Amino acid sequence: MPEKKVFVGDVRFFSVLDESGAVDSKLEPAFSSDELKKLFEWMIQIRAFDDKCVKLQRSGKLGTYLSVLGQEAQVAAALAMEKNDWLVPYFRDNGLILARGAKFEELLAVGGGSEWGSQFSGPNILPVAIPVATQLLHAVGIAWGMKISKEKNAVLVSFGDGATSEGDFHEAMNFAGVFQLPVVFFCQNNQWAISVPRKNQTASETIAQKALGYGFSGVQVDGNDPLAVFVAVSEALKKARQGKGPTLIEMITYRMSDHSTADDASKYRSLQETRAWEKKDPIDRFRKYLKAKKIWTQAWEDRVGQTIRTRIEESMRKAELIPNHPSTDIVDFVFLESTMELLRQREFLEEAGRREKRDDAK
Amino acid sequence: MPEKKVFVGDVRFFSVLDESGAVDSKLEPAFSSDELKKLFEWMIQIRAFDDKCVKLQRSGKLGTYLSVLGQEAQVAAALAMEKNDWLVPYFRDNGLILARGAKFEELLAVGGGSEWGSQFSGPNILPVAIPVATQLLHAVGIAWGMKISKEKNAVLVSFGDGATSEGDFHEAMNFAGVFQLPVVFFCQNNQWAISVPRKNQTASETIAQKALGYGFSGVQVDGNDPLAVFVAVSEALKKARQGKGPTLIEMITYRMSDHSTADDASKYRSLQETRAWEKKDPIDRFRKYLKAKKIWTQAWEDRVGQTIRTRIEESMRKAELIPNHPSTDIVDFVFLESTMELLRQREFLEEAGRREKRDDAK
Amino acid sequence: MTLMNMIQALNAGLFGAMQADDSVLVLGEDVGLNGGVFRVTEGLQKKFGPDRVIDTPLAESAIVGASIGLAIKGFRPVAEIQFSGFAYSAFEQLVSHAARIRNRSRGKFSCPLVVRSPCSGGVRALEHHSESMEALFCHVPGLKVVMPSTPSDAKGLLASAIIDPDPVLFFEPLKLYRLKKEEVSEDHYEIPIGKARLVRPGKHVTVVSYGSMVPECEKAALALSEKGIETEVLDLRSLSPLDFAAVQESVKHTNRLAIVHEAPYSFGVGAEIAARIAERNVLELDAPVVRIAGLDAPMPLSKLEEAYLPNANRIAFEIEKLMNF
Amino acid sequence: MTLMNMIQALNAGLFGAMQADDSVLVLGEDVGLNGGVFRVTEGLQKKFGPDRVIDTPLAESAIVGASIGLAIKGFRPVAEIQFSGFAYSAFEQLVSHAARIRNRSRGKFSCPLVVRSPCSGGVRALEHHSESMEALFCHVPGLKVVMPSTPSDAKGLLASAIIDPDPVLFFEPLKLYRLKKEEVSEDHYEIPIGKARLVRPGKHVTVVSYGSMVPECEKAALALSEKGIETEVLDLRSLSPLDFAAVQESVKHTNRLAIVHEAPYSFGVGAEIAARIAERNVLELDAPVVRIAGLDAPMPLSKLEEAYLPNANRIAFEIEKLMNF
Ligand SMILES: Cc1ncc(C[n+]2csc(CCOP(=O)(O)OP(=O)(O)O)c2C)c(N)n1
Ligand SMILES: Cc1ncc(C[n+]2csc(CCOP(=O)(O)OP(=O)(O)O)c2C)c(N)n1
Ligand SMILES: [Mg+2]
Ligand SMILES: [Mg+2]
Repeated sequence: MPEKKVFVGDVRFFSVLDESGAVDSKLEPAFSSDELKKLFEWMIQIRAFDDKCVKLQRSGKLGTYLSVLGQEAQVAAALAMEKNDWLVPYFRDNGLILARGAKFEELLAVGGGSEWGSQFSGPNILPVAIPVATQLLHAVGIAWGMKISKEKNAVLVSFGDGATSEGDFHEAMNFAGVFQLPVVFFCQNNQWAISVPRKNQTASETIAQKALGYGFSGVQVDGNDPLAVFVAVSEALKKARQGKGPTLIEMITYRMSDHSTADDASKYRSLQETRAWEKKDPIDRFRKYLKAKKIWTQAWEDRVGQTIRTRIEESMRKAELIPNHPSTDIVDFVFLESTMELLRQREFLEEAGRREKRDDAK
Repeated sequence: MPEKKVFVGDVRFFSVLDESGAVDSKLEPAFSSDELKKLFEWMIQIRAFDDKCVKLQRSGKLGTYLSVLGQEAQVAAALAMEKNDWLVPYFRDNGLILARGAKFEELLAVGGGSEWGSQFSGPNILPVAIPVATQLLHAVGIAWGMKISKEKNAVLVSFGDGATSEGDFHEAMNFAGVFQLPVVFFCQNNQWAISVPRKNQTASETIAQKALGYGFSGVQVDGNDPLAVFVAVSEALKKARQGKGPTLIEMITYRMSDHSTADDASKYRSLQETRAWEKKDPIDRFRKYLKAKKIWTQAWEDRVGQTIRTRIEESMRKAELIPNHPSTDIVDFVFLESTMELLRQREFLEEAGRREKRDDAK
Repeated sequence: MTLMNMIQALNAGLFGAMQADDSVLVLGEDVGLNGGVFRVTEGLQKKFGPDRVIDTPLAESAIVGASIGLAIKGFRPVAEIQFSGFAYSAFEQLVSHAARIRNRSRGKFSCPLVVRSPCSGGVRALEHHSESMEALFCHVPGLKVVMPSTPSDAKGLLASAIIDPDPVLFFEPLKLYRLKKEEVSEDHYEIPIGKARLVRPGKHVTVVSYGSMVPECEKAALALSEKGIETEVLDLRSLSPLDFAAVQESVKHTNRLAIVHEAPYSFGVGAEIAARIAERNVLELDAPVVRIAGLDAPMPLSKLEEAYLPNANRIAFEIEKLMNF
Repeated sequence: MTLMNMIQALNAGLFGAMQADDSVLVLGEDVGLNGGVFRVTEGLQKKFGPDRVIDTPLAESAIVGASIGLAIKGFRPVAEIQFSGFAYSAFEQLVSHAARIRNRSRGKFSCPLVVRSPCSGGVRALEHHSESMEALFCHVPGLKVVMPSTPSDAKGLLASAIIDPDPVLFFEPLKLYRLKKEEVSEDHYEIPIGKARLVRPGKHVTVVSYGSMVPECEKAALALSEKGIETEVLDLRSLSPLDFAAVQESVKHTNRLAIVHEAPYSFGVGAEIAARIAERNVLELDAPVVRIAGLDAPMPLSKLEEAYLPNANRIAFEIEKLMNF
């Protein structure tokens, strides 16, 4: 037997709703109408919030903003999570973070330049990780902790297609496989990493198949279909909580917006491509489904939309009310107990503050 | 079509010689008897050199030494390489490095603590990389250079099973896939990374299958069979030179020695396991094959062995004759042109040297 | 001569270098079609093609590690790390390989590599986008570190970095990218690595700085001048190797030294300069050395960024104190 | 009290910490069954099981990154990096996350992590196995850095590092691992982080050192004493935070300062100490500060290692010169 196959692996793709909103009843999750409404609300909530934030950035009230536009089905992952699960988000997860219970004013505070905003309401949400793919290892560590203390929970860690090129992605996947950790790797493949298209990011046919190199399974879902996202995440989290190890989910979606408010996507991608994806809009599709189920009415959506916009406006006032924290905050959270040198620098900050006040008074 | 397979991949294993030395004639490479003899000589050469180096280390004449024992079939890769190909070795590649033309005294010089030894004779051999997996990226860069300048050559980069856990392995494989580079990833899976067994290094069933995540193929070969190693490397190099992209080769072998002269493997692995692998010894197996082919005689092996041992002894004398290079070598190769500060430090070294001589004279 | 900001000067420098030498390559995230997130590499791919101006996958260790291989193979890669706060995952490749290949092989192999990266703060950016960790690279034997503060220095230093036979970290203070324009020669010229620039002569006190803080030092010097304090301002331009001779010469006639950087105070570039003075010129001082620097804390998000960063006011205030010593 | 070398003291320290607190974990390459390549973790896995003493795959970024997650989740991981020359690929996790999680979340999350790693030279090891890059970590806000030079300090500092609510880099000079034995208490005790040790009192000159160079300084002091020069030797023990008060106090009465480390001369720990003296105590100096350090070159392989490293002879020579200033 000089030649033999020693490994065979595959990846499946699935969706629940097609682009017209028609449902595959075999895969349809058993949701109450309240749950379905909540999903829809979360999706229009992030779309409204994104819209507001992009405007606020333009008027100089927020720093660089990264919009979720097109990826709103990410919120379905929040519905699959339990309270004691952990969410380890990336920088394009505001929909998910809000759905898990964070407040608008918290995100506005971070965006406006205050570290205090990163204390998200909502259970077990880490601050957003900016260095691409680094957070995957934190998720692995948290999941490892759960396993060691025999908790029956799991971690969902979220990231983009570009993140899969980083060494930390690999090391995290490998540790998760070796230690059979309760972690779900939730890759939002939105086809672009700033200007680099998915096909130039990796020669792999799918991202999901990367799991095969770590001894666990990967699955691809239609990422503009919140039901498919829910089913995939919920199965994977269940598997994780049962001690059956990690899963890689590739959520096929599209970044409809520029990479950020500092980017101009027209420099590197065709309007044609974007247009084609417009037809797959996750909110439109889900609306059709809800309408067919007689859950959706225009009046209801208008009402919900109005409430959300009002809450966003209120949160802006709250965010504006957040005191300008004292400059000593800069040094006070470096360590639990400040060093002598930091205390010296703290005095310098206080003195500088006093000096400024004196100068202003003049 | 809500559910479909979007990827299927597999990995094959092959060998040419079985443990008794019997050959699969379909796969047998067409070697001249000179080539076969060369292969055998290279294998007993590294075994003799290893033996000597371990002894030299014990008597304090060499630093920590890493033996190739059990992995001698690595030398077959050298036979598959062309002159203009590049070899990017790891720290357990002395067999391969010697086969490609480096001299015993060069390896002895490095082992004895002189950077001058790393100027290996033999075409295009990089110095050994000590930080695990880092050299894979250098290989990718060299291969990239070949592609850009349209050279029809390839790079062979060598590493252990443990190296596959590092982020640099992943990033190198991914770049090689994306840019379709002429590089062969030659993984010597010797079942151990110091005390960590292969199964705890990754949950992946094979190492070869990791290639699937990068859009190219991986293959497993019996790594104690020099003909199988030759066939695999030679096919992969040919493919690379033809512009058809990278390959991952998993050479299944076994580290028969301690990890290094500083290690005691009996602390973490069973004698039973090692014994079982003794039966698969690559030299024994190849000897049987050569004997069946009427190429091998005991007298010939004795003669060749004697020559090698004599050459090793001679090289030791040469290595001892290598002048103790001046201490200014420390600063003279930091940059092509030394900085002011380095020139100041150079003077300090010269002065210190003079002072020492004066003190010795007293 | 053409009026250019620093981005335009760098872009012109890259154009020139690529035109002059086929072995010069540009690679990194978004440097090709997109022209770089700050437009420094704009138009290069169109001109020199995707084989020489390469959009890479998102992997910093690979960008640097593969560049090392390219350099060994005879190319002169100019790699971009999109922000210096993302250079850490390439640290091993820089420290353990780029910096050591020449030494390890006693000159048989070498690594003529440039790593460009925007650095420093002052533009209210996201976390990790405003880092000033240049001192880390300065401590590593085998690496050179430069940081221009004007468009024309940027172009001339980049030319030297690309021609340099050894690895050079090239930090670009992003606050200065578009801050001002000046006349820059279109021709090839080099500003030698390791030579400071006398920004402004003065006789009372020496201020040594680099990068984003140079304009602040100039402003402070102007203000102090009105009070009769003549500040000599030196822009180091190269951090490693340091032009310590220039610092010494200045201190010899001013007898007072302040060092300004926005990087954290402790263990920074300022420490090395102050230490050399303490070793070699301590008797020439009429007053203690003073370091005016960032704090020993992570760079804060935008609300507190101003409080963190030294500025002209603070520099002037500290120098007045120093003069009154 | 038991006679222990540094390895035994560290091992005892880990035993004690794991016994006292279930949340303490040990993880790294070969730390479990094999007991660590230097035997520091010997016997721990047998005692505490493979869930608390974990052999990891070969991946430094993951060892540190996963430890950060464990720390966030309430554990106290003690991660080992097999040699400090292999810590660079974990640099991003240390600098961008371990050091910043408390600050980023304004104290909601924290990272009580210890990273142990053998460092420094003197044992004729392979390339990358003798690095002294501690200064890199000192410059990073949010990290603490300690380095013991005796068995009892090792145990006491380790206890403090494990209890510390913030990340601590714990460097172990491998040359000292088995160099000498001393009486070490079996009981729990802590050596506070940030406090230097007076190794030897003296009135003529202060020598500040740490790690592998402390025994050399002691030898030099002994030799100098025979010549009538009484050297005060301080062992910093913590490099960040620095016990600068102790340095100041000593210099106040000796008025002369030498700093000794084997790390490269430029931009090292010595620079920070000399700089602070130049800023805060320059008038108390009777002579220039002197740094006795490694060279600005990669640590050479064994043949030239001795020429690279400072030693008692060189220290004594330089101090005599300093006394004759
Ligand atoms: C380590 C690192 N390198 C570079 C960047 C700059 N950067 C921010 S987002 C981004 C692209 C990310 O692409 P992807 O992972 O697909 O996420 P997406 O933005 O598409 O949601 C890059 C390069 C970064 N944040 N971190
Ligand atoms: C980055 C890095 N981490 C740790 C080490 C220490 N180390 C040297 S060899 C080795 C194991 C290597 O295992 P493998 O890759 O399987 O090669 P093998 O020794 O089995 O040939 C380790 C951990 C190293 N050299 N580099
Ligand atoms: Mg993306
Ligand atoms: Mg191995």
